[in-house]
Amino acid sequence: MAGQTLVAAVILIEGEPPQVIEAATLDDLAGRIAPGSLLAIPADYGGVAMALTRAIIRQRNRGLRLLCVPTSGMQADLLIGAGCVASIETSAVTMGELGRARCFGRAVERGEIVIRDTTCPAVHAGLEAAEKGIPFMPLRGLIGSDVQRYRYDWQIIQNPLATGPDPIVILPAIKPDIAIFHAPAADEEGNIWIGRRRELALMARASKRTLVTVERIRPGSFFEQESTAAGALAGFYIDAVAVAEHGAWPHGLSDLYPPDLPHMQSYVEASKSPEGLLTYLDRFVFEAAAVPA
Amino acid sequence: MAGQTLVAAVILIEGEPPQVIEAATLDDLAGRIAPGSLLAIPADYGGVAMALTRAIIRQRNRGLRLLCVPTSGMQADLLIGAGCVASIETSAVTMGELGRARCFGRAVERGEIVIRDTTCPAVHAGLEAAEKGIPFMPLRGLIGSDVQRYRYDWQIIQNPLATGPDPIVILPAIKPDIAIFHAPAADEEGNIWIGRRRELALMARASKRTLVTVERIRPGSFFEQESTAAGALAGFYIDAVAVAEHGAWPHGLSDLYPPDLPHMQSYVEASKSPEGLLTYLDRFVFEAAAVPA
Amino acid sequence: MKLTPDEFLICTLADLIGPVRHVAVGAASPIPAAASLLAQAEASSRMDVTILHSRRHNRFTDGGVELFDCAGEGRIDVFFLGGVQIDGEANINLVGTGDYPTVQRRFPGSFGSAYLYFTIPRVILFRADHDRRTLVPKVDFISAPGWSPPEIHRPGGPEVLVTNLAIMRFDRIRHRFSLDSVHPGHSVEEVLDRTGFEMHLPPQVKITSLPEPSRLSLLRDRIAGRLEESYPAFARHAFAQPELA
Amino acid sequence: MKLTPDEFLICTLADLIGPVRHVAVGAASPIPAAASLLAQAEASSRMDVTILHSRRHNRFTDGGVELFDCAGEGRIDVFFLGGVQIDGEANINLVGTGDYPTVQRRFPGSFGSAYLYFTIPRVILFRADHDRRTLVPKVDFISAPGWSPPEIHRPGGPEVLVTNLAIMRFDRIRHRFSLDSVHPGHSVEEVLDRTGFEMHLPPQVKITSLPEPSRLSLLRDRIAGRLEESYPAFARHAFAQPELA
Repeated sequence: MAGQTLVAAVILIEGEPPQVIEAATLDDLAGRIAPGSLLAIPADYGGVAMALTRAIIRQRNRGLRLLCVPTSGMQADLLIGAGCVASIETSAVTMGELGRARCFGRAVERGEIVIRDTTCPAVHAGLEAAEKGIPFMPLRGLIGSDVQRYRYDWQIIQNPLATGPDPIVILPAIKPDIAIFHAPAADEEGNIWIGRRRELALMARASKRTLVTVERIRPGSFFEQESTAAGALAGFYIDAVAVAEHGAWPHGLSDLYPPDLPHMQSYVEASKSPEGLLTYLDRFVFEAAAVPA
Repeated sequence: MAGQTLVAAVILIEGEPPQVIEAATLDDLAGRIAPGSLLAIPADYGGVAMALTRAIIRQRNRGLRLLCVPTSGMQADLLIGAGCVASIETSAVTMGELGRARCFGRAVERGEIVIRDTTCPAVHAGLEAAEKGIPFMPLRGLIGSDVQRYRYDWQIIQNPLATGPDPIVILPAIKPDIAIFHAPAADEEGNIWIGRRRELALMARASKRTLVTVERIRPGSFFEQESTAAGALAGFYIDAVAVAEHGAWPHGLSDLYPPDLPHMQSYVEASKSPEGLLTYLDRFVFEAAAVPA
Repeated sequence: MKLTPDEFLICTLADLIGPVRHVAVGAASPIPAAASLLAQAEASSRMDVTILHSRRHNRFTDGGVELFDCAGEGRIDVFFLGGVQIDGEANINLVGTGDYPTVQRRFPGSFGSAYLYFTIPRVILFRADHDRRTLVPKVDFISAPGWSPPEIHRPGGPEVLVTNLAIMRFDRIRHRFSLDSVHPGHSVEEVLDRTGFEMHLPPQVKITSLPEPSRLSLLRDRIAGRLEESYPAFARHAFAQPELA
Repeated sequence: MKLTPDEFLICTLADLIGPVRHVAVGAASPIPAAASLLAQAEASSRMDVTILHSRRHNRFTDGGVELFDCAGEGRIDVFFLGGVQIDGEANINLVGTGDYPTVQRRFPGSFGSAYLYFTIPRVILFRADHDRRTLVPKVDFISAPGWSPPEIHRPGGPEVLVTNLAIMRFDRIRHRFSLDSVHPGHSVEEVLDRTGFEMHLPPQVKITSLPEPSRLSLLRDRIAGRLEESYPAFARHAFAQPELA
């Protein structure tokens, strides 16, 4: 008891809550994602947890319902190509300058996955409603688009504060089961440095659980200085962290490394046929040596 | 024309838009606040533009409608004591550990100012609605409180997405005419470093105009590095910047300087009577030498 | 062993908080802040403490709204509220006495109470002055109601009321307080005499327990100093001098 | 002077943008991005350019939502949209051809168009391929409608459609395009022949002006390099070699 108190005292001298990070493995994290989960993934410019995505595919997860925040690229395409996905809610799936997302395109054209088309701010608004614990958020625009016409879960109401006719769409809260992303660093307390990629905070706060991969775990706390606190996300939103160096590869990460464009180009080529995709999966996902050159 | 192009080219080499900061004076800033404006001010823990507040009082502004985001202390109390305020919307006005805000208390008790009591998240929600360009935001709680009962601009609606009875309050957007705050630094582009005081961003984005005082203007751009970008607020939300060293005094500012508690204590004593307040105003506001010891 | 009244209340509140995921403390609440840090120091597993208006004990990075968002989502387990007046149905008044809006005596305002009282599962009401001026039959202004009709979405509400005399538990079914324990040196009669509202009196009323010496050492040696940033005046006067080793 | 088709379109779009407070450019839009940076370089007063998915030309710090918040508040003056299909009422389709949802050919998706088309005052439609497959009588899927009934809150909408052949202005009263100018080397007949929808033909159709050599130098010397971060492939092939000084 005295010893226990002493431990607490030592921690308190540092002004820190108990250290909580246990560096989990990628497989630990992937194993926490139940088949059929509503899984939130960030856009390519965020922090795409590609190493974790490969672990998910290796575990042959099935029936995932993807929520792209608000778009996706290779991550969604690869998960779809590997057969892990039952449905996708997204504003777009694209390989950007490199071309169309072929696995996504094939799966939608053949009706192999359920597509819920949305528009970027509607994804944000739904997550913000969840983050705030409110049942819905209003959003301008949308009315008269086929995006809105096919979304039976959206509702058009009369703006209760308007005196004249003023229809407006209200969007239900979107509460993902799990959010996954990759970030430059965690600290020893489990806080994550996300910089200005605040949509990662939105994803974490709106979701029931959040699993994060990071390039490294650094000592101390981002909250020791205001300069680093500004780009941090508090550890109490995070359920598990794993270190994955180059964990966004072949995507880039912040100012740390650029995308591996030759590799992504080769992926686009491979994904043009189901057979090519299988070869890609064998080589870069199922074989252990799937690391950047 | 060639010369003009050359200037642009020089700037473009740096990858920067044209430099826009002109260091205005405190009096310039105060002069931009029309009497009767709906004026948003931050809580004591934010960045309180006290030097600018004294300039506003010196210009004998009248009829201001204060919006406290979501509370205030000495700033609101001083403006009220100096006769600049017609109404106040706030969750609280308090001198914290030092006691009650006496000018605020007297003015409310005597009916000299209009009080619109609110609650912290309702202020945030109203500003968020303005920031997003939506007419209202829903918020849980509130129902059955006298805060809600006296707010005729709030409305209780049935949650349109619920199957059973589910009343919820919707709050109209709050769009201040002007927001004022004090921050550690601006950069040459006019971006402001606010760190994790994101409610300052909310105020700026929701308001029609934003006037900022800073400790200093530093060269370059916060956006040159991801580490400083994370705590920045883009200059396109800011209408004018003035340098005011120790501009939050007697409040503290971030990790730069602590509050001047002896001075604030002397203010609380002085403000206990209208006469004492006038003496304080003469000495610390109207006389030029109103600087921290 | 010397024990200040503030120290006793801090330990009492720490017991009531218990080990939770996340306790938050609002403005002007030095005793709840100290109690939360003490409960954290004594917790065997991860426990987050957020002290608003503190830089050191606050890991929110989305500005003032984040506490309320967290509460709305059920991420805050325990919070503290007080009141210029508190009545027997646990309605609280933080605004003023007399007729609104030109009240007789104006207090700061409702802060976040009209929202947090609804959203945080376990709200601990804390008011050091147990007297009939504070604990009234009916508050003059309802900053936040103690209970709501069943159609109102309300996962949160009052759990307990702690004063300088006693601990009273709130019965959310019957909408009334029940006397749980009386602090050492005080009696049930004194409590009832100084309470302006009716409350339930169970057959057995406990005596609130006193803290162990080791706990007081922890409080004085490790917690007191951490309050200075947010509550400098309180940190100076609230604690007895630490015992010399 | 050698002039690539991309350079011509960049200069044409820069003229249409003009000097504004804030122009934003979305995903997969290298020509609009270059045009915006060019317009900024030529502006005499402050002009902000936001290129989404760029770190350097993006000063949003509140995540992906900030563009949409800004647009909702009227803080973005000009934006660009395209379309797999665009029809004569300026409806745009970014989703696919054929019957939804199992379309014949699936394209990326609507991105932010279903919102930004309503909220940004001046939307410039840009689609390099002027043909009857793209400019259709009626789009198969409305990602965003070209106009809305009067009761719909809609401060924004299409201003102009730019292709590799012509500039067509959208008439928001009549809900139709009007041929404004034809690019050098093309004719009115060719434009009409390759357009799948009806449009208004005014008595006078201008010829789109060619850029000055000094402007091309500015573009090649100062703008091209700044696109590499977001559009490396485009930056490599779109520009003619800068003239040697």
